[in-house]
Amino acid sequence: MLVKILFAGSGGQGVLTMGNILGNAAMIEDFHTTYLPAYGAAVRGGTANCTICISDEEIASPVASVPDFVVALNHPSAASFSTRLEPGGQMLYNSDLVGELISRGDITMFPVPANDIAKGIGSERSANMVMLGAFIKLTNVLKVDSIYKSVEYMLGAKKKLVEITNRAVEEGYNGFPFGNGSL
Amino acid sequence: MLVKILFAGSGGQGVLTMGNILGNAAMIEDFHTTYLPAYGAAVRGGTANCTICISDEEIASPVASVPDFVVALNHPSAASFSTRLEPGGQMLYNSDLVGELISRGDITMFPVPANDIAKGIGSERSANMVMLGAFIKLTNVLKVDSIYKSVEYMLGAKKKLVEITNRAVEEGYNGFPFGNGSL
Amino acid sequence: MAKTKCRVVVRSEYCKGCNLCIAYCKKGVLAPSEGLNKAGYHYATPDDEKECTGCRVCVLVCPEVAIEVYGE
Amino acid sequence: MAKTKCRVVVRSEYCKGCNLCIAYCKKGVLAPSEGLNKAGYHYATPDDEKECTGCRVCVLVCPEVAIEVYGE
Amino acid sequence: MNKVFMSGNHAFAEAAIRAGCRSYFGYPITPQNELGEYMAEHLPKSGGVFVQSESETAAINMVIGAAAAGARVMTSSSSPGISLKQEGISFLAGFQLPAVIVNVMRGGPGLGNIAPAQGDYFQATRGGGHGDYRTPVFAPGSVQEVADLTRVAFDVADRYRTPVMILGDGMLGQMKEPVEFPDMLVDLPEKEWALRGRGEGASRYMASLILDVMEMERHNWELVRKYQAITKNETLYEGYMLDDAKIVAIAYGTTARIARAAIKRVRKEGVPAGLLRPITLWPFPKEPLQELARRIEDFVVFEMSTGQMVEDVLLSLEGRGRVAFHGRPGGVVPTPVEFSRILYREYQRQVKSEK
Amino acid sequence: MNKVFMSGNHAFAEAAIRAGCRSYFGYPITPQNELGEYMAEHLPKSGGVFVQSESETAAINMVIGAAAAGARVMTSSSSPGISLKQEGISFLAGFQLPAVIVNVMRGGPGLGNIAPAQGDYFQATRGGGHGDYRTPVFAPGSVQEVADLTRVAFDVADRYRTPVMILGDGMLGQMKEPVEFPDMLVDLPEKEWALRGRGEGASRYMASLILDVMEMERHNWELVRKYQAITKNETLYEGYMLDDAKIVAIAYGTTARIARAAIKRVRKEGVPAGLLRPITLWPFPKEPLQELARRIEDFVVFEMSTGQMVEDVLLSLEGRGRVAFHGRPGGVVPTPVEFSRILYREYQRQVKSEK
Amino acid sequence: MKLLNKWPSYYKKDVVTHYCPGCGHGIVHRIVAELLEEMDLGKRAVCVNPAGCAVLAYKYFDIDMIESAHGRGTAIATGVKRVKPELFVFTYQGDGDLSAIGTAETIHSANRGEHITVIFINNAVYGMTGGQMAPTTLLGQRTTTTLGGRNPKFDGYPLHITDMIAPLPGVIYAERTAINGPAGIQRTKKAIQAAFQVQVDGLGYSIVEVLSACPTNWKMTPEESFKWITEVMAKEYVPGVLTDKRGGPA
Amino acid sequence: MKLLNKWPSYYKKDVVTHYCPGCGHGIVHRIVAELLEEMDLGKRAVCVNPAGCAVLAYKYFDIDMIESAHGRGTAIATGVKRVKPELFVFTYQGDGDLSAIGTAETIHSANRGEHITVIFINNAVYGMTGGQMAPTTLLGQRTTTTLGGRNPKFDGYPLHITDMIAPLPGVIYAERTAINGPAGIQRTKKAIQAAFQVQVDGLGYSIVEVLSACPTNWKMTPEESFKWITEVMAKEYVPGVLTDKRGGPA
Ligand SMILES: Cc1ncc(C[n+]2csc(CCOP(=O)(O)OP(=O)(O)O)c2C)c(N)n1
Ligand SMILES: Cc1ncc(C[n+]2csc(CCOP(=O)(O)OP(=O)(O)O)c2C)c(N)n1
Ligand code: SF4
Ligand code: SF4
Ligand code: SF4
Ligand code: SF4
Ligand code: SF4
Ligand code: SF4
Ligand SMILES: [Mg+2]
Ligand SMILES: [Mg+2]
Repeated sequence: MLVKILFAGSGGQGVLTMGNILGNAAMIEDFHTTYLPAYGAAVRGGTANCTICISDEEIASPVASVPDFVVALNHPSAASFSTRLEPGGQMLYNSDLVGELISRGDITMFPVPANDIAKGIGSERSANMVMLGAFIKLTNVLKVDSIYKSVEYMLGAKKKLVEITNRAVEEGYNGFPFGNGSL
Repeated sequence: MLVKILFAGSGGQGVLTMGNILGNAAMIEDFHTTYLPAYGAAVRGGTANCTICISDEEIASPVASVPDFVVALNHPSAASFSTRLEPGGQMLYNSDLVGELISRGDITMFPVPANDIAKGIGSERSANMVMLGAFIKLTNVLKVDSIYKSVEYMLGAKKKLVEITNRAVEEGYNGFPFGNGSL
Repeated sequence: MAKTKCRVVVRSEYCKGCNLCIAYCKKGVLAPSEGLNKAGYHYATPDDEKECTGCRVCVLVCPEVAIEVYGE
Repeated sequence: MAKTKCRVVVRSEYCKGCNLCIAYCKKGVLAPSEGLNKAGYHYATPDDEKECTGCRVCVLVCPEVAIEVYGE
Repeated sequence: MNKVFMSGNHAFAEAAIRAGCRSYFGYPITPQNELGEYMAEHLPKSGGVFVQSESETAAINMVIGAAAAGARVMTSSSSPGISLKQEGISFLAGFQLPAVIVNVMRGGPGLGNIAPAQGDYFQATRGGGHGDYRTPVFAPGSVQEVADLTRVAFDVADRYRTPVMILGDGMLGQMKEPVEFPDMLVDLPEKEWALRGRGEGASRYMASLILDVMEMERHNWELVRKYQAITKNETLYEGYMLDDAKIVAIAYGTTARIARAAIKRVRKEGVPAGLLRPITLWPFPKEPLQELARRIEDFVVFEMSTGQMVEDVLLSLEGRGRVAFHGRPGGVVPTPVEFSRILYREYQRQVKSEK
Repeated sequence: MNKVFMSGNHAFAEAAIRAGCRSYFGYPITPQNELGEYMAEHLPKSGGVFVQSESETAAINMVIGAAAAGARVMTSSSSPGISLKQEGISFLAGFQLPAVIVNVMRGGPGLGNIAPAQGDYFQATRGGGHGDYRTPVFAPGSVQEVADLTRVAFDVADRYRTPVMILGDGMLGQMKEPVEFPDMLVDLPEKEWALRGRGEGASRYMASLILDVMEMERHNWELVRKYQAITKNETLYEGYMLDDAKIVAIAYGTTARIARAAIKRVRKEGVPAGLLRPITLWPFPKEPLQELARRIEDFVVFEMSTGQMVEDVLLSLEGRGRVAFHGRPGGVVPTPVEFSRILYREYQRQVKSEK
Repeated sequence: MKLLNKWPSYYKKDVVTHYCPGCGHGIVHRIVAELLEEMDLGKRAVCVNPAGCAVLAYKYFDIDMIESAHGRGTAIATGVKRVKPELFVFTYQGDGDLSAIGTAETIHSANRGEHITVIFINNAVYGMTGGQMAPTTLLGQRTTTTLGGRNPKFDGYPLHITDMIAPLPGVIYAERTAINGPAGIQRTKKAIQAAFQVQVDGLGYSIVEVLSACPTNWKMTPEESFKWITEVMAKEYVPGVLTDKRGGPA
Repeated sequence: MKLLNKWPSYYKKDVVTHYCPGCGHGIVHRIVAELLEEMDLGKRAVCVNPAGCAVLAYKYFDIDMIESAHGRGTAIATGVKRVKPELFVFTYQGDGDLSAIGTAETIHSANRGEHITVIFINNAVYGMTGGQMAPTTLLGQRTTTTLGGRNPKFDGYPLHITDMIAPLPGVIYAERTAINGPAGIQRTKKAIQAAFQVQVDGLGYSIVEVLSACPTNWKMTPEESFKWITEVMAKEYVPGVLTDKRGGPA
């Protein structure tokens, strides 16, 4: 088993945090895992993305020219990375920030109203974690419990933050799917 | 034929000039020739020396760890370089500036009262050229005429200087030997 | 004063939504867009109802050469 | 003044004949040697007839630490 | 669980600290900025020294000072910055001072780009600086190995009093993997030779200037003997699926990971491929390669460059075997599929020629 | 008679001026100070530019500027100073700019000494800078050849738009020999690609930064193709007494002179020795050497180093022949007698083993 | 109605810069492009761009350009100008480039009085590499290598390199300005114009230091950045003419 | 009678220096050796010697020493002092070393206020390499690379680097003195003593620039050299205390 996931969004949306939490969770489950932030752009700001590989064997390359899954947090990344998916691949996108997309027949796209849901639990900044929860439910690549543990480990002392973050994961996980996935 | 000559003296005595004039003269006679100044000492002042090789074939190395001739213009160089001569080698030394030397049985040493002679023609600074003249007479390695030409070529426009310089060469050449050579 | 009314145009795809023009326009002509441009920014949009004096302060502060001001 | 007569010694093999001590000794105690030392320099030599005051100016200016001044 | 999920750049830094390194001097450059930043955060806490120098040149000279004073010391940079350190590295070699220099390579020449590449192999293994010297070069292939080899690098540096280079690339520096660190080293032995003020003893000096040529020659041959000892004792490599291999890939660092995956792939298609992975690039694992050449005919060298290590492979094989080269310079990261195709092709050639 | 009696350092400078070089940027360092001093004296007279830069690093970057503006330009230094130029040389290669860099080598590593040595061979031929690039390297063996090869170096630099290195040593720089110079080149063609202000045309830029990895890779392979063309067209070497040779010495520059004398000597004693002298060190005369290896078994490499070119010999021979190495690093100038002994010994070995 | 703000003809149109929103580089670029046109210099101009966020400036300026190794801009400019004095040569450099790794080149090109113009973008941080301390970073300023704020005990003091070189006889004109609002932008343009004119008139070296926002690494909005320049940065680096020897030695 | 001038115990005896007759290096060496003894610093001292005529200083000083690559003395000193703050660390550098190739290291070590002391021998020429122009060479001065005399149009101006760094907050003490006679020598010793004390007291960076004779490359006798220092060199580089922040910021 080798799964390659690409998280993409704009600079402040916590894309790298999502990736880190997922990779860390994979480590907790004793998978081989790699995390690679995109650092192609010389200057910060604009978009951010990272690739996570999870496997039960050694991972050759942490690069995913053709990922299995894309999780897009905003419109530009949804638009650009949907084209990179494997045929048969799946994309989750933040339907609150993503407008109309040109459809590709050979992939499945799942909308997640992540901002709305995050707002619902009083923390719009946790939209990324809603997406992560939904992603786990969709793919079953890891146990959701491992995500919780990972969040705890990574945010550590900040109890409040851990709580709200995991709450967001849970909302994403339990609520998925949120709508019609085919585009 | 390959002849290696070492000229040595103190910084201001014109040791390098002698070497240059000799090398240039060898070139005029279409010999192969090399000139190598000693630049081992990091700081100027003190002593100076150079090695000239003259040959009718290509010259391998311009270095003379064991020269055939030494021409010493002052005491320290006479003392130190006499030890480097080939057995059977010959040394000319400026007897006006060289004191008593420890003798080596296997070389011949020729005193040249170069300062005196140079003073005699009104140019004590030309003592080096007196030595060069004497050297040519001793060794016959080149024609004395080539030395004159070389001086002319190298000092060029400065007519007066050419004249006095060649005069010094002549005095050295014609007067040699000046005394008892065996030590 | 405002005899000639001027008009400001934002080349929206070049705008990065830095809001500097908005901050420095004394007449409040410019405001962030509701939607996003292709690069994902809320670009500046002129409110043509507001009185643009053609002073070009917005042009002066814009790091992206994204603003055009038209007048007589 | 010059109650105690002092004596200056030049470590001649270390002297490079720069003549600075000679130039700066107010009492003219030092002069260049006739002969040369091993390195080929006219080293400074004291004239013990001259009055050395032990002022050590010669020591101060000597770049070679070649001078020793003796006194009470 | 002692594992942490960490980037290569951070792992270099953390491993250095655990190896007793308490001084770091460096200048920012992508893709290794996080290394210095980690040092800036963690060293002062543990009583260590972090200095962001005015340039790479200054950094390597600060390293010289710290090393001369007996400290375990590290600097890091990426390709252009490493070029600026070459004079200093030559001095470290001349002084016989231990230090660890990390190069997280990027595309070149010139400013190039900030993508992973392996174009500084020659510079690292042949001494980009002047004069007769060599630097041991370690080439980790995973974040775990970053942690492990950094420790080894400090030990080798101290044991032989030599600058040591660790050669990574932008991928290794940026990516995170689970990693387990060795324990913190404590109570490193004093270095007898280090400058610490003469105290009541004799004064010491460190000089690379040796004006006397005979003495300089002795010094040069002394260095050679040291390099021979390092070659004998410190050469590291790893074999993978070599036992029944009929075609052997040779690759290091990032390309070795990819080659390993390619081998797994082609094995499924019946290609008996194996991998020899040099872990030290200098000294190069020449003997293991010669050993393989006794029974194996075909070798494929993979590099993210236009072909540099391939020379060491050729030197090792001394005319034996057939060596193919496949390189992707400029920051392109090749894929396992790509390498598989090469291995497959070369193996087919072999099979055909055997018929 | 057009000959003059001149030092290698002056000959480098004079030959550069006659090759149309009107700009020199450099920093003093022994044993090549006279090169810059000659330029300081003669360039301004001929309307040229001499700048004594604040450092070697600055000098090589001034060279970049002058080359970009289309000038024939030279810099020179000796070993430590050449290390400081490595980043700049890599940039020249990346920019594809022509320039001539003279290295009058001295003993190393570190400050070393100021005696002649050949310890910078690796640095020169493998690119001491970062990234995938090569520089043509010329190795003159006499002052006459300094004059001749300097001209060639400028031509090759311009023809291929590449930095070119001339590798001499302290002996070659300091010694005088009779030398005849080629005529002054006049009316060099304009360089179309040079920066001169866009005027009415399109603007140009020179950049070594290529962020797109695919484009960078293309650039890297483009450089490789250029290096292949240079290898094909510009490789230079000289054979001496090879026709009937049974043992061949391989040496360049100063050591080649000494080897030649040694060969004359041993020939008198019946040893059929010959010499292959690489004149370009990169590209290395691989084919001539392979050619020789068809009929000759024994090779002896002489270097004033602990052994660097010997790797290129081994690479060229691909396992054929027996290669002995004799090196004198650190500034020691070997003698013809010394080399003779080695040739004699190696030949005896051959004779014995044939029995 | 006609367009009142003419597009600067030496600035490439229809190119989106890679700069972050509100970055000062974009503003200075436009000013420079305008001046190249207004002073009719574009045709004979050569700009040396730095390693720094402005490394891609050649994608924006429509004049002859050459990239430099980090810090070596003025050495390259020296090479160009010395062999082609008829060209108009200027460098565009960041504070890391010019006042850290390029210190020697900066000082000696100024001391030689090279006939070049230097545009020095001081944003008190290494922008391109992600916000490390620069020599110009303020005391107490947080960067990725001064997490607790720049501490003079370990990290040294804000370096006023333009002030250091201003007294040099070869430096004919030096001014510091701030991109902190319309007036500062206009002043900056005037300063660069004066500096350019020094070279046009064959007088010697000129430099303009521009205090410029790096909202990304300062972690501020562009507006806050302008304010910070005015209220904090310009207190340490006071704008003004630092030397003016156009009339002869100061 | 007893010996009135004690041999400085941190100076090796019975060693003939390689310096030319009348060279200022020898005089400064002796002063430094005396101070190391008088201030009881020799046992914990580490001196960084330069590439320059003083490259062999380790043959003369009887303390721990390390050679530096040309110009990098203060970087090496920084490395030593940072990891062993208990040591007394000073560099000894020439004008080429410190103010040409080492410019960046000089300025930034000063700006960081490293706790080191710099002894800067300004002899207006590159001594060791045979008399080329240095940044400190005077206008009109003939050297082997300025045969017609230094010409500011091509060669730049005499660089006053000590004056440039004196205002930096980390530079606690900077003085310029001249080895041009007994008084100058005594003043130099006092200056170096003050500079050393700054480091002993943990205050920061200190530097003494010493105008020093190079009779060989100046082509003068030692006496003429002293006179030239007084009459020419000291007019350009005026001796005096350039900064003194021992009592707190200037
Ligand atoms: C030799 C070298 N060292 C380091 C770097 C990495 N580098 C590129 S730009 C830069 C600093 C950028 O800061 P600054 O000059 O202030 O420009 P800014 O991005 O802030 O405009 C650094 C360290 C490099 N490219 N080359
Ligand atoms: C990198 C490098 N460049 C150049 C040199 C050659 N070099 C040695 S000392 C020196 C200059 C000496 O001048 P200065 O620093 O003024 O000292 P001085 O000899 O006058 O005391 C130079 C250029 C070197 N050793 N290393
Ligand atoms: S031109 Fe002036 S008034 Fe009009 S939008 Fe721009 S700033 Fe506002
Ligand atoms: S100033 Fe320019 S980039 Fe910024 S918001 Fe206005 S139009 Fe957009
Ligand atoms: S101690 Fe004084 S008086 Fe005596 S020799 Fe020396 S300088 Fe002259
Ligand atoms: S000062 Fe010293 S070196 Fe000079 S002459 Fe006097 S004793 Fe000799
Ligand atoms: S990082 Fe800073 S300087 Fe660089 S583009 Fe972004 S805002 Fe501008
Ligand atoms: S060259 Fe000058 S500085 Fe060097 S030792 Fe001689 S006099 Fe002193
Ligand atoms: Mg900056
Ligand atoms: Mg000097």
